[in-house]
Amino acid sequence: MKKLINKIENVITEQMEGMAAAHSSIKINLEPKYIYRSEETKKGKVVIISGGGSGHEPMHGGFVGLGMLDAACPGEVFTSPTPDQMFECAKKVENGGGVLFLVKNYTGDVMNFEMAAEMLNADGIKTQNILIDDDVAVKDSLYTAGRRGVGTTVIMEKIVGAAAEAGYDLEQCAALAKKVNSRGRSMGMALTSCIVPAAGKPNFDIDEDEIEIGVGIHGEPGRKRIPLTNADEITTILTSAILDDKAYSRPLREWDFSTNSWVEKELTSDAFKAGDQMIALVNGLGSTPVSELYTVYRKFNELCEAKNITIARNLVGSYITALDMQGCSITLVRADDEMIKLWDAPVNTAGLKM
Amino acid sequence: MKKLINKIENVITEQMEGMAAAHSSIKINLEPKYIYRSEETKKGKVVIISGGGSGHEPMHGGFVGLGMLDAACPGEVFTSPTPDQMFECAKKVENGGGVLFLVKNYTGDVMNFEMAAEMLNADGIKTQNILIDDDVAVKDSLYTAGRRGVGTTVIMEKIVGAAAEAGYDLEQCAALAKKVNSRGRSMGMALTSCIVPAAGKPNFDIDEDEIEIGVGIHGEPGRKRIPLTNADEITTILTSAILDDKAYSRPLREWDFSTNSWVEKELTSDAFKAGDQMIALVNGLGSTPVSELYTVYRKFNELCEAKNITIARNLVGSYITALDMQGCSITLVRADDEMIKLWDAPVNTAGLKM
Amino acid sequence: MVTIKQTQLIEWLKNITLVIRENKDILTALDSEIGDADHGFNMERGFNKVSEKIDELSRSQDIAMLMKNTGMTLISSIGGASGPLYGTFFMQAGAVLGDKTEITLTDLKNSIENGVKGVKDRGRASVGDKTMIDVLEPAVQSLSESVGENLSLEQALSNMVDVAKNGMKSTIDMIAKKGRASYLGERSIGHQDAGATSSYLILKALKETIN
Amino acid sequence: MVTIKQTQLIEWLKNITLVIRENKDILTALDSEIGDADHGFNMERGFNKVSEKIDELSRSQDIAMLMKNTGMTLISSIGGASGPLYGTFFMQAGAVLGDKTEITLTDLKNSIENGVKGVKDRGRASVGDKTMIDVLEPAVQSLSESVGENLSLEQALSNMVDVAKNGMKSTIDMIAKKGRASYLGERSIGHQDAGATSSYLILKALKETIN
Ligand SMILES: Nc1ncnc2c1ncn2[C@@H]1O[C@H](COP(=O)(O)OP(=O)(O)O)[C@@H](O)[C@H]1O
Ligand SMILES: Nc1ncnc2c1ncn2[C@@H]1O[C@H](COP(=O)(O)OP(=O)(O)O)[C@@H](O)[C@H]1O
Ligand SMILES: [Mg+2]
Ligand SMILES: [Mg+2]
Ligand SMILES: [Mg+2]
Ligand SMILES: [Mg+2]
Repeated sequence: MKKLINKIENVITEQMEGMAAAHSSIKINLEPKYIYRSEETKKGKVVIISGGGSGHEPMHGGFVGLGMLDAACPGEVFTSPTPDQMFECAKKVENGGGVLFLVKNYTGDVMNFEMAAEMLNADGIKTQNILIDDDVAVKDSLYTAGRRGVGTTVIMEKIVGAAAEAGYDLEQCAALAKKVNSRGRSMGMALTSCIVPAAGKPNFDIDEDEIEIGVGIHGEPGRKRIPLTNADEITTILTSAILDDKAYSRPLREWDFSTNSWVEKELTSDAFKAGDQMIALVNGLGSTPVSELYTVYRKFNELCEAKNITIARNLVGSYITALDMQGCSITLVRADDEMIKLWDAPVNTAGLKM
Repeated sequence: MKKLINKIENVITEQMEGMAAAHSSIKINLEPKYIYRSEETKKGKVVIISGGGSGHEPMHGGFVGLGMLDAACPGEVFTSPTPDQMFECAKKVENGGGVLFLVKNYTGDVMNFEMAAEMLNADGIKTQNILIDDDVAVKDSLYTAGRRGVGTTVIMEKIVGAAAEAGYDLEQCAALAKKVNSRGRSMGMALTSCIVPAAGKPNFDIDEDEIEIGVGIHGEPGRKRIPLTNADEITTILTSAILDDKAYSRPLREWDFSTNSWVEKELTSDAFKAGDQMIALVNGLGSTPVSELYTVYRKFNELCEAKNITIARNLVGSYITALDMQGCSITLVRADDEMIKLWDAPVNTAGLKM
Repeated sequence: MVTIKQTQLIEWLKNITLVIRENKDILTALDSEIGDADHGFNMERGFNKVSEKIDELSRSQDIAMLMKNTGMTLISSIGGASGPLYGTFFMQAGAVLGDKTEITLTDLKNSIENGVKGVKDRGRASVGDKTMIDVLEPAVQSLSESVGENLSLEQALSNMVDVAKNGMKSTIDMIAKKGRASYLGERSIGHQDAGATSSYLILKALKETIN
Repeated sequence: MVTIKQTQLIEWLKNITLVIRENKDILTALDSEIGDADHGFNMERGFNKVSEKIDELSRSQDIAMLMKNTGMTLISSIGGASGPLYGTFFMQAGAVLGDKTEITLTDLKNSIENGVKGVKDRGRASVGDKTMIDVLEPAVQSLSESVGENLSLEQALSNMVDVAKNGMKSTIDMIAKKGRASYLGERSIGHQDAGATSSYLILKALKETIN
C-alpha cells in the first residue's frame, strides 16, 4: 500500500488538521470529530449537516462553508460516524432553526443518524433526517437495503445549503431535499479497487482487462464484472442505466414531529424523459485524472442530447470518491427553476466554489 | 493500461470536446488545437497564453477564463505543442495589447514557443516569452537544461492573468511574471509511475516499498529512489529541499524588442528566509486523493511555521499533474502585497475558481 | 452452577475483546469479500473501548447498568452498522434485568431475547437475510428450548453455541438482503457473513467464560 | 554515382518514414528510460505527415525547397524537442543549396553541415551532452574529411554512417547535459540517447537510399 499517510489510527485526524490549517473558513473538533463553519450563521437559520464514513473526500468536510453545509461528521474510513458525534456537532452549530441531517442510505449511516435525531429531538432540538438513495445499480428495496446514496448527495448539499442560506425553514428545507432525492439517479464503475488504509490491500482483485460496473463508493465490487472496454462504451452503459431506469417507489423513514416517532413515507422517482433539464455530475472516484472525466462527459452529453435531455448545469471532477479507486460515476438530477436558481447561488467551500 | 479513453490518437481531441461541452465559458479549435475564452476581452488587453504537452490537466486548458489565461495550446501527451499552434492561437485571441507566452522551461517548450514568438513578432504582434524554472530537484543550469517549470506555473497564471485583467500592459505583465518566477520554488515526489496512453505501460518500474524523490511532471524518474516512508517524512524532504535551497542565478532568454532578437538576462532567486509570506500549492500529481494532500499540508504548514514562514494563501488539490501518477509536489512563491492582491482577484475557470 | 454473576459477565466482556482481537483480520477479510472491509476494525475499536473502560464499567451498580453502559460505549465508538446493532443489543439485553447482580438461565434467555429484539427493531432484518440475525435468532430459540426443557446453564450455553455456529455457516449459501452485501445480489452467495461471525464469537465467548 | 538527384532525396524521406515506423518502439523505449517516453511517437507523427504530403513535397521546385518544406512539415507536426530540432535541420540543410536539383558530395556536406549548425544554434548542445549532436557533429566531420580526401560519395556515406553509429553508442556512457535526460544527472549513465538513435537512423537511411 502506497499512500501519503502516517500512522493508520491518525489518518482522519491528520487530514482534518490539514484542512483546518489550509482553510480559515472552517474549524474542527476532534473529540468527537466534526468540521464546522468558522463564521456564525444568522440566528434562526436551519443548519444543514451531513456526514458518513471517511474516504469520500472532498465530501463531506470539503463542502462545509457558505452556501452549503454548516457542519460535517466524518467517521472512520468507510464507517458511519457515531450518534454522539452528530449530537455534539448539532449542539455546537444549531442556531434556533432546527437541524437537517442529509444521510446517504447505508444501513450504518441510517441507524446512527436516526439515533442522533432521536437524541436531539428528545433534547428539544428539532431535527429531521433526509435520505439519499439514488444509485440505480441497486435494483430494488425489497431484496436489498435499498438504493445507495451516491452522487446526488453533492447536488443536494449544494441546493439545500443554498436554500438554508436563503432563509428556507426546516420543513421547506426537508421538502426540497426530498424533492432533490426523488429526482436524482446515479451509476458508477470502477477500473480498480481502492485500498482501505487499515486493510493495507485492495478490497477486491481485478485483472488488467476487467472492470466492475455498478459499484458504490466503499470499494465493494459492483453488480457485474465485464471485460475492459473504452470510455464511450463505459459511458453508454452508465448513462443508459440512468436514462432507462423506470419509475421507482420505496418507503423512506422520516421523523414525525407530532407523534415524536419515525414514520414511513412512500417516495416515488419518476423516470427521466425527453425535455427534462438536468444538473449533472461526472465524478471521479479518487484516482481518476480530470482529463479522463472530460472524455466521459463528451459522450455522456452526446447521449443526453440524443434523447433531448438538456444538461443545464454540470460539475466534472472528483467530488464523491472512494479513496484511491480509479473509475467514475454519473449523476443526473432533474431540475426545476427553483433548483437551478439555488444551484447558481454563491458557494464557497474548500471543495466547491462558484 | 486502464484508462477512460477511446482511440489513442483521439485522446486530446476528445478531452477538449468534453471540456467545451461542459463549460460554455471556453471554446476550442481543433486544427490546430487550442482552447480560448468564449467572451471577447477588452480592447488593448494583454493576452496571456500558455501551453505545453497534455497530461497535466487541469493545467493549462482548465485555467482559461476570466482572471487567468486567454488561451492555452495543448500538445500531444507530454510533448510541447508546435509553433504554428501558438501562432494561430495568438492570432485568434490577441486584442491589440500584445501577447505574453508563459512557458515552462523544457527544451521542447522553449524552442517551440521561441519559434512562435519569432513568427508573431515578425508578423507585427508584440510577443514576449516568460520562462518558469522553479523545480529545485534540478540542481544547476550549467550541467542541465536548467530547472524545470512546475507548480509555480499555476500561481503565475493566476497572478499574471489577474494583472492583465486589471489593465497591466505587456511590459508590466512580463516584469510581474519574471518576479513570480524568481520567487517560486517547487519539489515533487512520486509513489508510482504514470502511464502514457500511447506507450500503454508505466514509464518506470517501482516496487511497492520504494518512492521517487525529485520527480517532474512527465513520468520521468526523479533524482533518487528511497524506501517508502510516511507522509510526514516525505513532506519534510520536499519542504526542506525548498526552504534550504540557496540563492540561484541563471541566464534566461527574452525577446528584445529594440533589436528584434533574443537576449539573455540573468535572473536571481533569493533564498527563502524567516519572515517571508508565501502563496503555497500542495499539488497532487493526478491520482492522489485530496485527503492525502491535506495530510501533507498539515506537516508542511507546521514546518513553515517553525521557520517563521507564513503561508498567506494556499491551494490544495491536483492542479498540475502527470496523468495518473500518484504523488505530490509542493510549491512556495514568496508574495508581496501586489501579488496577494492579484491572487485575491476573481478568477472563474474550469479548473480554478475563487 | 445455576446463576451467572456480574463479575462473570465482566469477564465475558474482557474475553470478547480478546477473541475479537484474535479474529480481527478474519472478520475484516469476510467483510472485504462482500462488504467494505472494516468489520474487524469496527469490532476491535468498540471492544477496545470497552476494555479501556472496564474498571468504570465494573463499577456499574447492577447487570442492567453494566449492559447499558457497554451498549452506549459500543454505540459511541463503533459507528457503521455494527455499532448501533451491537450497542442496541447490549442496551436492550440489560433493560429487562431490573437490579439483578446475578442471573439465572431464564434471566439470560430473557435478556438475550430482548437484546435480539432490539437488533431486529433497529435493523429490520429477519432470518435468511444473511446478517447477524441468522446467528442471534436461533440462539434465542435454543435458549428458550433449554429453559423449557430445564437444561443446565452449561448445557444451554453449549447448545446455544452449536446452534449459533450452524447459523453462522448457514449464511454462506444465502443471498444477502440487508446490509452492504445486499448490493451484490447473487454475488453475495458463497461468502460467510462478517456480522454473523462476530455474533458467533461473542456467544462462544459467553459459553467459554461461564462453562 | 557522383551526384544525388532530388528524386533520390524524396526516396530518402520515404525511407526515413519506414525506418522510423520500424523503430518506433525502440525509440520510445529509449526515451522512457531517461526521458518521457514519446520520442518514437513524435518521430512517427512527423514523418507520417511528411509521407502524407510526399506528393506535394515532390513538387518542390528544387532541393532547397524540398528540404525547407520538409522542415516546416516536421516543425508543425512534431512538437517537443525533436520537432524544432529536426525541423531546423532540414530547413537549414536546404538553405545553402540555391536552386540545385542534384547535389555533389561537397554540396551534401555543406547542406548537412548547415543543418547541424542550425540544430546547435537552436538547442545549444555540444558533443558530449548526450543528444543527437553526438551523432550529427561527427557525421559532418566525417563528410568534411571525405571531401578533403576526395572519396566517392558511396564511401563517404558509408564512413559517415560508421561514425554516426559510434556517436550513437558513445552516448551510452555519457551524463546528459541537455534535454530531459539531464534532470536525471548520474542516473542518465548507461542509457543510449533516443535522439542520437533517430539521427543515426536518418543518416543510415540516406546511405541505404543512395548506395
Ligand atoms: N439491517 C441489519 N440487521 C442486522 N444486521 C445487519 C444489518 N445490516 C448489516 N448487518 C450486519 O452488520 C455487518 C456489517 O457490519 P460492519 O462491517 O461493522 O458495518 P458496515 O456494513 O457499516 O461497514 C454485516 O455483516 C451484517 O451481519
Ligand atoms: N538542446 C538539445 N540539442 C540537441 N538535441 C536535443 C536537445 N535537447 C534534446 N535533444 C534531443 O531530443 C531528444 C528527445 O526528443 P523528444 O523525446 O522527441 O522530445 P522531448 O524531450 O521534448 O520529449 C533527446 O533524446 C535528444 O537527443
Ligand atoms: Mg463500513
Ligand atoms: Mg516529450
Ligand atoms: Mg463493513
Ligand atoms: Mg521525449
